[in-house]
Amino acid sequence: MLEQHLAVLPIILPLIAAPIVLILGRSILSWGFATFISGWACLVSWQLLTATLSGGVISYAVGGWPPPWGIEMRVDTANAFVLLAVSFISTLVLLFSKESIKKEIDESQHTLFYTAYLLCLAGLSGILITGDAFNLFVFLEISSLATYTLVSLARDRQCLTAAFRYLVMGTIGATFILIGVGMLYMKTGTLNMLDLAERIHAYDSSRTINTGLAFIMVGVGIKLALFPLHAWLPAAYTHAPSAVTAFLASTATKVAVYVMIRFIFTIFGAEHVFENMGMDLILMVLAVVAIFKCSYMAAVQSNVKTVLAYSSLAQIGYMILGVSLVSVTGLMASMIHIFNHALMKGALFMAVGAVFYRLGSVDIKAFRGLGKQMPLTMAAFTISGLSIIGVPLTVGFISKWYLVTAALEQNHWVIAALVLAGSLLAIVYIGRVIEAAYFQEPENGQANVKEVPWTMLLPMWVLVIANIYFGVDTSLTTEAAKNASEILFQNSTEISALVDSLHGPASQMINEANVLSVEVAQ
Amino acid sequence: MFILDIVSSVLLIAGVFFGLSGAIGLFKLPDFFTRVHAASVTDSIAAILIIVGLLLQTSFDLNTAKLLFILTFLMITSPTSSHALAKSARHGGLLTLPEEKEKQQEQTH
Amino acid sequence: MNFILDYYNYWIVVFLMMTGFYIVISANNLVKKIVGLNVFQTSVFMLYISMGKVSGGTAPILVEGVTLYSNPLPHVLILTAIVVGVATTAVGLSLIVRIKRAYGTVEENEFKNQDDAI
Amino acid sequence: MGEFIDLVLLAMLALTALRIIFLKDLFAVVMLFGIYSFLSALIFVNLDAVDVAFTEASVGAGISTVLMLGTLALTGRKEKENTHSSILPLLVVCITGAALIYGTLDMPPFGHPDNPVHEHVAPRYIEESPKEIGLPNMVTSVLASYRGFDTLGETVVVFAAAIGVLALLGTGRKEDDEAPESGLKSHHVLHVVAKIIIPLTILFALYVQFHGDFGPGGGFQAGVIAAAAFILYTLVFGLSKSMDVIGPKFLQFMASFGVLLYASVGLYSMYKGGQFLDYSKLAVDPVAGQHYGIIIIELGVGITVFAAMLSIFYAFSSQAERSNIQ
Repeated sequence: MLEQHLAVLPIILPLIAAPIVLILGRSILSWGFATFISGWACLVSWQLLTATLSGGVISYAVGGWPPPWGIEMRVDTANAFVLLAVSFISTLVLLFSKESIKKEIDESQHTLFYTAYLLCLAGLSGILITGDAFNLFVFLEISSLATYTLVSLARDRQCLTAAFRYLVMGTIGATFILIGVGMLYMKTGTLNMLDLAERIHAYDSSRTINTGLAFIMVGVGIKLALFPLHAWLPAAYTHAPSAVTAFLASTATKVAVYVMIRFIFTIFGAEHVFENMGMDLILMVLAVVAIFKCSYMAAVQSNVKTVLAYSSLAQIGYMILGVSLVSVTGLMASMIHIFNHALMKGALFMAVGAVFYRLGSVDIKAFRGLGKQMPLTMAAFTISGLSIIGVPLTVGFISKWYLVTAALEQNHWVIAALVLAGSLLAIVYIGRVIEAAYFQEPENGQANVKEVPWTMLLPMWVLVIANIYFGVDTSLTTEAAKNASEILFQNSTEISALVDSLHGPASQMINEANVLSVEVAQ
Repeated sequence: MFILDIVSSVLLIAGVFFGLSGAIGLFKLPDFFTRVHAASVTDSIAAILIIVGLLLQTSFDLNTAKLLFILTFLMITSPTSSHALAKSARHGGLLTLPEEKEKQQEQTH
Repeated sequence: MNFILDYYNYWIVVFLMMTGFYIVISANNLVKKIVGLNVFQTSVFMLYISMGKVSGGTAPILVEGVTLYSNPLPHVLILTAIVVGVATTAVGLSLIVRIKRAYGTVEENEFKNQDDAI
Repeated sequence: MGEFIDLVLLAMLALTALRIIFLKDLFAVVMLFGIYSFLSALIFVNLDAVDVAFTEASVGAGISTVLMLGTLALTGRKEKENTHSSILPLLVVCITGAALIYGTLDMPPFGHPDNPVHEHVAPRYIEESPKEIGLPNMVTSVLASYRGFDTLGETVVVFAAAIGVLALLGTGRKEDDEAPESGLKSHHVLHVVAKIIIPLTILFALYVQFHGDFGPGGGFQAGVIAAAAFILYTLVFGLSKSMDVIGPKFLQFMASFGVLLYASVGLYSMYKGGQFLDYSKLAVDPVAGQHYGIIIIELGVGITVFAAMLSIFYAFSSQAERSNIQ
C-alpha cells in the first residue's frame, strides 16, 4: 500500500516520528526509534532512486490537488540521489550519536536532541523532494530551526554565539529567498516549479525576474556558505556537538547546493542564467577563490574541527565550480561530489568526534601519537583524508577526475590546473593531522587512551568502506549522477516539451489560461 | 438618518480631539503620572467616543454586537491597565513631580 | 503620475525592508538585531500582500453579490511566513538569554573580545 | 480613500522604522516594534488581508513583543554605544535596495485586476473553492486544503521552535523552593479584572478556532489567543500557580499531540486510498470530507500553537524568576 506514497514518505516519516520521540521521552527508546525511522527513510530513498533510474519522474500531488493548485512532490534522479546520501548519512550518524552525545550533551537533553535531529532530517528531505517554491521555504525553515537548536546543544559557550550568528545569517538568507520567490510569483502567478519554469520563459529579460534570480542566488548562497557569505559556517561547525557537525557538514550545505542547481537548471533555465546573466563567470571566480582561500585557512587552523569546516567550504567550491562549467559533465561532477563529499566528511567528522569522545579536545596537539592508541579511528581518518585529497581508489579521486575532465572538455586548462593545485593544499591540511597522529609522540598524561566503543566505530567504518567501494566500483554513482545531470539539462532546454508530456491536462489548462490572458490583454 | 449621521460625526470628531489631546499631553506633561493620565484619556474617552460614533453608523446587525463587545472590553481593560501601570510605578519607587521637589528641598536644607 | 501611483506602495515597502535589513547588519546589540530581523520580515510580508490586492476588491470571504475578491494565495503564504517568523524570533531570543548568562553581555563586540582573549 | 489611508499608514511605518534605528533605549525599541507590527496589521486590513492582519496582530505584535520584553527583563534595557563603522552596512543596504527598486520597475502595477498573479492559479481558488471545499473563507480553504502540506510544515515549525526554546532554556520545571511573590500580587483590581477577562478570552479563542471556516480566524490565531489568556494568568497570579493548571510536561505532550493529530488525518486519507492529506476521502461525500478534514487539522494546529507558545513563555518566565532569586 505504501508503494504509491514513496515520494512523500521520506518527509512524513521523520516528521511524524519527531513528536513521538518527544512523547517517548527515554533516551535509549528515542534513539532506537529515531534510528529505525531514519533507516526506513534511507530504504525508501533507495527505492526512489532505483525507480527514477528506470522510470523517470515520480510526481505526487499532496492532498489530491493537481499542480499548480496543490503542492506537488516531484522526485527525479537528481533529488533521489542527494536524498539517498542524506538519509544514509543520517542513519549512520544516529548510530554514532548514541555514544558520542553522552560526552557532549546533557543527559536531560538527549530526547530533545533526537527530536530536533528528526525535524532537521524531515526539513532536508522536504527541501529535496518538494516541487513547490514556497513549500521549499517552509521546509528550509524547519531544517534551519532544528539546526540552530542542534548547534546550540553543546556545552561549550561559544556554540551559543555561533548558533546566534548562524540564526541571523540563515534568516537573512531565507528572507532573501522569500523576496525572490515573491518576485517570481508576482510575475508568473504560480509557485509550482515546473509551471514557474514554463511561464518564466515568456519573460526572458524581465527586470523583476532577474532581480528575483539575484535574491534567490544570494539567499541560497548564504545557506550553502558560498565564499563571501560563508562567515557563519566555521564557527557553527567547530562548536556544535560532533555528531551534529558530522550530520550537518555532510548534508545541510549539500542540500543547499542542490537547491541552487534546481533553481538554476529547472526553474530559470541554464541558458538564461549563464548566457544572459553571465552567472557562470561569477560563480566560477567565487568557486576558485573559495577553494584557495578556504584551503589556506584550513591549513593554518589548530582546531581540527575548524580545519575540516574550512575544508568543507573549499569542497563546496568544487561543487559550484562544476556547476559553473555549464556542461553535462560539469554538472555530473558536482552531483557526484555532493554524494562523495558526504561520505568523506561524514567519516572525517565521526573520527574527530571519536577523538573528542576520548580526549575531550580536538586541538591538533591532542592528536599526537593517536595513531598507536586509537588505530582504527585514525586509520578511518587517514583513508577518508586521502579521499579528500583525491588519491586514486577513493571517491575523492572520482569527483576530481570528472571535474578535471569537464574543465578540459571546454578547454579550461587553467581551471583544471587549479583543481589539481587545490588538491595539493588539501595534502597540507590533512597531512598535518596525520603527521601529528603517526609521527609525533603523545603529550604527557594521555598515555593510555583506548579505542572508542564499536557503536562509534561501525558507522565510521561503513563510511570508510563506502569511500573505497564507490571509488572502485563507480557504476552506481556515475550512472545516477549522469542521469541526474542529463535530466537537469533537459529540463532547462526542453522545459515546455517536458511539461506537456508529464502532466498533460494541467499544462493544457495553463496554455488555455495563457490564451485567455492574451485575449484579455488585447 | 441625517441626524444620526451628524451626531455620529460629532462624536467621532470629539473622539479624535481627545485622542489628539492625549497624544499632546503625553509629550508635554512633566512627569510619569501626569503622562499616564494623558495616555489613559486616549484609551478611555477617545476610544469610547469613536466606538459610539461608529455604532451609530451601523444598521443594528452583527457589527453592532461586535462593536458593543469591544466597547465593554475597552471599558474593563483600559482603566485597569492604566491603574496597573501607575501602581507598578509607585511600587517601583517613582515619585510625582511635587514630591520630587519636596525631597530635593529636604536634601538641600 | 500614473507611474508613481502604480508603484509608490512597492517603493515604500522596499524602503521599510532596507531599514530593517540595516538594523540587522549594523546593530551591535543582539536584541536590536532580532527587532531588525522582524522589521525586515514584516516588510517582506507587506510586499506579498500588496501584490495580492485588487483595486475595488474585497477580502476573500464569500459574500452574496460580490464578484471581485483579492487574491487569497499571498494571504495564505504570509500566514505561514508570520508563524515562521515568530518561531525564529523565539529561538533567537532564547539564544540571547543564554548568551547573556554565559558572557554577561549581549553586545556583539564585547563577547567577541571575550572569546578572542581565550 | 483606501490609497490615502494606505499612504498615511506607510508613512507612519517609515517613521517608526527610522526611529528604531536611532533609539538606544531597547524598551522603547521593542514598544516601537509592537507599534510597527500593529500598523502593518492595519495595512493588511486595508489591503483586504484580514486573516493575515489578525495573525500579525496576535502573533507579531502580541507574542513577539511579549517575548522580547521578557528577554529585556533578563538582559538589560540599554544599548551600548555602537563602535562599529556604519559605512559598510549602509553600502550593503544601498546596493540591495537599489537592486530591489530596479526589480520593482518591471512589476505589474499595484492593484490592477489583470496582473498575472490574479490570472493564473488564484482564479480557481476564488471560483471553485466554495464548491469544492464548501467554505466561504477562501483563505482557510487554500491554507488547510489546497496548500495543507505548507500548513503542516508551519505547525512543525512552531513545534521546532518550542523544542529549540526548551533545549536552550530548560523545561521551566517547577522547583521545590517557592518563587518570590510576583510584583503584581497586591493588585486587587488586576486580580478581579483578570478573573473576568481570562474566561472570556478563552471563549473568544474557541470562537476564533471554530469560526475560522466562515470568517477570519483559524487554528493559529486561536492558539495564540488562548495562550495569551494563560500568559495573562501567569503574569497576574505567578508562574507556579499557572503551572499547577497546565504543567510543562503536559504542554510538551499537547504540542506533540497537535502535530500528530494533523498528520494522522493525512495518514488516514492514505489508508482510505487517497493521497496524503486528501480530505475528500474522509467521508463518502468529498465536500463533507473536506469539511471534517479542515476542522480536525485546524484543531491540531490550534493545540500545537497554544502549547508551543505557552511553553515558550514558561521557559522565558522561569528564567526571569531564577534571575530574580539570584
